[in-house]
Amino acid sequence: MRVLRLATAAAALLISATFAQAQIKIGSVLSVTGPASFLGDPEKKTLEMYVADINAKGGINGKKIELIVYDDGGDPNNARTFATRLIEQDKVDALLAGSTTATTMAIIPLAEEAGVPLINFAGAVQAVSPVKKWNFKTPHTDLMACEKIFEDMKKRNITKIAIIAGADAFGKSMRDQCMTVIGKYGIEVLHEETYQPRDNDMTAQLTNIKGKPGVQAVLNPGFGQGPAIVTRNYKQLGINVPLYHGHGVASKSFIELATPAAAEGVRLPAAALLVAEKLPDSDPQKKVVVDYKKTYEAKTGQPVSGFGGHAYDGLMILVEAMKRAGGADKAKVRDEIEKTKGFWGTGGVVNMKPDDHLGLDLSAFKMLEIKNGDWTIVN
Amino acid sequence: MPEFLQFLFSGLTIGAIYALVALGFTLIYNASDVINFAQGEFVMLGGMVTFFAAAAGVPLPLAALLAIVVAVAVGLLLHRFAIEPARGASAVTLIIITIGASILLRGVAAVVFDKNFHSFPPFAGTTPWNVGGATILPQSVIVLLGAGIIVVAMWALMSMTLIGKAMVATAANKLAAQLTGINTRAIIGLSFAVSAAIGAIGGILVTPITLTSYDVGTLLALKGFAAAMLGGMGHPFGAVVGGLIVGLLESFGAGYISSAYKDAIAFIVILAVLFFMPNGLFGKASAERV
Amino acid sequence: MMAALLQSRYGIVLLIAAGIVLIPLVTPSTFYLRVAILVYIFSIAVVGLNLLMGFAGQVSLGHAGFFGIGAYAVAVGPTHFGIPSWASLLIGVALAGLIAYVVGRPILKLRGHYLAVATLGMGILIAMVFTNEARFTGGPDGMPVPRLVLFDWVVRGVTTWYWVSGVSLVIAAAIAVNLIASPTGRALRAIHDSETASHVLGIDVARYKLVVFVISAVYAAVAGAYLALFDALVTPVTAGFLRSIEFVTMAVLGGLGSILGSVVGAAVLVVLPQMLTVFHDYEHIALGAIMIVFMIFLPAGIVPSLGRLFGRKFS
Amino acid sequence: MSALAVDNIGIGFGGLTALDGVSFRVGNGEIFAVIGPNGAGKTTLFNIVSGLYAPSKGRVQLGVDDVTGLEPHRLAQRGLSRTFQNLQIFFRMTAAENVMVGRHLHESRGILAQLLALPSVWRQNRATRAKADELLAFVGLSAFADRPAGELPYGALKKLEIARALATEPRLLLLDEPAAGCNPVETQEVDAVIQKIAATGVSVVLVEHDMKLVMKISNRIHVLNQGRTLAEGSAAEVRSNPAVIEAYLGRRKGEADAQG
Repeated sequence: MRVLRLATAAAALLISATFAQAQIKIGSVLSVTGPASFLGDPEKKTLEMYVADINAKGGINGKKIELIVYDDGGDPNNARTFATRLIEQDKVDALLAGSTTATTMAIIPLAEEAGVPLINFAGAVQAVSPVKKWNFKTPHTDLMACEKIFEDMKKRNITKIAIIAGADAFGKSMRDQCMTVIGKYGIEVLHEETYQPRDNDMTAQLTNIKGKPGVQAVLNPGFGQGPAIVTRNYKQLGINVPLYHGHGVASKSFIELATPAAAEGVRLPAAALLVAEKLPDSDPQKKVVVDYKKTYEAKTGQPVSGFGGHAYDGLMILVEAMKRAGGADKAKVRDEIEKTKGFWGTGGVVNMKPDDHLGLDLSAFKMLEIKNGDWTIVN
Repeated sequence: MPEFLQFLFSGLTIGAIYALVALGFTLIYNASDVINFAQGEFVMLGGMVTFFAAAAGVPLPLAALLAIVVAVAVGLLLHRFAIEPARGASAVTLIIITIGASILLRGVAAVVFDKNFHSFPPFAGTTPWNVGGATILPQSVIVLLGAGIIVVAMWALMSMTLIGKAMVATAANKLAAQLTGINTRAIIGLSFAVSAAIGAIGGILVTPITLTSYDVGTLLALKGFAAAMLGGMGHPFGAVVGGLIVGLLESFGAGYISSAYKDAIAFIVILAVLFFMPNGLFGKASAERV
Repeated sequence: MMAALLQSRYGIVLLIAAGIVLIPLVTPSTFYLRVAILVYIFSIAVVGLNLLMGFAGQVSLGHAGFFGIGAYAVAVGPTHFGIPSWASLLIGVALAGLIAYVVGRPILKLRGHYLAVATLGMGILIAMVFTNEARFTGGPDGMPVPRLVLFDWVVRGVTTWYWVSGVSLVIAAAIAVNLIASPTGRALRAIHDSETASHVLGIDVARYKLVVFVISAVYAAVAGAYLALFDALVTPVTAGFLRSIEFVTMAVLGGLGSILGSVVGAAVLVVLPQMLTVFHDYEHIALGAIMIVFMIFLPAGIVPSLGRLFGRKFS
Repeated sequence: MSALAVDNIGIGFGGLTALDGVSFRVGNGEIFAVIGPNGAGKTTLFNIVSGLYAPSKGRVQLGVDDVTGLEPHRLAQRGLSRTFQNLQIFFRMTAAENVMVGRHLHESRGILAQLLALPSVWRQNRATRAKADELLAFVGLSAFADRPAGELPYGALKKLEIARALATEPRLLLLDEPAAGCNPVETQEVDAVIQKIAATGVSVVLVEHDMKLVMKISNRIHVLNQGRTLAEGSAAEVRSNPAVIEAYLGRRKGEADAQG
């Protein structure tokens, strides 16, 4: 009898505790496993880390956040199912969801239909354009990465290039976006190759590029281990024109995987996060990126990547908006997100507008070069 | 000509990995009629355990040894707790069990290790050698040599030792082997252990070239399975040849035809071969007794 | 009564139909309906695959290819060629059947694991076309799928799709049951046990293997088209190798040679990941372990093994 | 016109000659036995006649038609059926269903009608089942009709194969060791069934090791040894043929020498 009473008391305590704490529910669907786990994994870790941190500091206006994260494994069908579950079952107040473009495109219509604010972490431009009422996005688009690269090429008088792209969503999307603006910079593509997402040898493709006369630089849109192997094979074959990667490899581990010797001189556009300590103290972004980098690396023991940063930015924009809205009212929060101005995140300064739910400009990107096994900023 | 050589080197290196996976498939299949779709996970364990042990301060050779021991232990556990209890179940039931094991092992690796890519330094320097205008990495030569040594060692084991002969006998006819006093259960367990060791060694050798992560196993299992079937299931020599052919097809396909469809080229050739040789290149037609 | 129901020819179909009617009465939110719809859609594909694997004894590791053809048909047809969705669906299903017919002839000569690797190759080739022909398919990111419109009726919304997929599953199961109890069904089961004896008794073994391969491809294509229309988008993951493995796992887990098993297998593999989310990072470990345990203790699949267990108990 | 004419048949496997220059004719309604020591090529002969193997030389004729190299299901259409030495039972089906499969050629096989289970299909299923029951009664297996074939005793399976083969309504029936493994009672039952079949005008070709059975029921006997014809004739003729005696006894002597 006593046991029963104790149990009831404990249960009651538990229930009241959950009620007291979970006053704001944030739902997240990320590709924590599967081919895009390099995106979803750091995103999940970042969200969990900072939600705990915010709750420890008293939450949002005194209300604690309950974070629910589901893993879609990179399958858009799963993403849709879990997003439905978050909206209808868990009744979340806002969504921070979608690691890849494909999964994000599966989630957006649900958020629109249910009227739930959504901040996504997809790369491609279609994840934010055309503008949808409830949908926002934090990562730079791949189009911006392309423009940054082509600007740099133009400065170095490079006009004829070859492309080797990953045949995955990330590589393919960036390659396509690059082709839409390449004409503006007067650059011509002499040769194109692709590799499959899990390929572990690209010498065949690179041999063909090497054999193409007139190529002044090679561009490799891709993510994961692919670009690291491209870089190694590039060095092995002794190709000596500049090599550019996309922003998909922007993490310290890339240099290790590619080996510092092979990565020497490789350039890529990336957010300031990678070079946090190297930013001048006057840079208004320095504090946020240094803090995030330190926190992430201390908590996870793994090198920071830009992708976790997107999740950080999304969470902070949402939290700020909720603070301003004085609660989790969906419509009010949505309006406040849209009013985000001068927010310094890991991706740069965010200035949202009703017709721009991304709010980043090209200045958010830095052109980096790898020298002596470390990132340096190209001026 | 330099292109041709380059494609050849690249194809042989990749092919050697497929060959080792295919060899692992073949060993287990011969002993137990099980197609072990967790074979790729042994390769993953080889690379991942070595990396994390080395990162924890264990000297690389010792780390590699540890990785082999871990893989062999996992192979034995797999046999003891997943295959052995399902004795007598149909072939597809056993396949689903190995698929389950593969999901489980990947899950464990993601939790115990992490989900990032890893690599460790090659064993013999990073400066590529120039051969006829093409380049080859010392590590590629090590991979090929290693694969060759494993194949020869397997051959010696099978034909010269008593245990090897017991394995061959078990493969040929389990019942007859039992009747001659061979402990077929132990032999099947042994085949899992040897398979796991081969996979792990493969993983250790190739990781400096191909990198590794918790989920490299799936695709390797897929390609290794295709290679084993191309060679003729149950035929160790066929498995090795099948692996090398798949690797060469991919690299020549990517080099001369289309990098977007290089996997397709490999599979089209496999389909064509099976069309004319329904038991693979070296497999024997099994006549049904009626 | 339950036993009698399960033994009669259409008992299983009635049981499935009853389940479909009852589930909406007890579900608290449309999320559960969405999960149920996915179960029904995958069940259609798995029932078809079970006709091939469970009854005729021919393995296929490439059925996601046919699933993908159905899915991409309802995406590409309306978007690029202005063909109405319902017509695109029919074209996609016909195309899957045609490809199965053409490809099936040579590859069904192969046996066992060789057939497995050949169908695997076929599936991968199909998926590769979806990934690489980005002009039509949107490449790795996939493409949106317009809503299905039937005589001015826009098929949308979870409730609508619940009934569309549910009724379709009942029809698919009934057709499968019809087939099994027909001369063709007997021929297929005979081929499973002894090709030689079937052949000698006058059964054109090659033709019947082809027939069931085409039928199972049609089932997969219908299911694929439904999933694409319901999700309103399609990506190469839909047609990927892992999906083929998933189908086979569903069929084996539920029980080869059991129509009810196909539905149970699909239900387990759709619902289980939803339940396992409580394990967070240990989700996949749990999934793998559960698969192993199921197969060890119910080696013939959930439905046949449990059936045998209870059959022994009662008799 | 004979029911079956085999003309100068030959086949080899990997350089090993299994059959060479075998010829014989089987008349309508005749019981014709093929005997010979193990490895003489009897089952290979059956496999050629029933279309499972294509001969490398020679000709097989059913009635007036040359059927050499036709696929088994085509031969079945022309009235040939057989049983197997190593049982080829459909173990996952019931005994009645096994026999129903044998009715395949006599059923209409429109796939659409079957998918929709039109009334015609139901009617046909009932007719097929009735015929199967009739055949099971003929071989004495009525009691097993709805039992899974896997649960039947060995002797019953032998008879089930005969009933299944009869379901195709053959004009020529090949029986490969129908009494092998049967006890004396079962052998007698098989004996009776074969005679009943022959009485209906079906020609029976029989491979059998039970010499008592063979000598008793066969009209003519064809003796094979190491792939070649040794003798042919009535039971009495064969029994007294010195070559046959030599083959059976001499072979044993040879084996004994090899072992010694």
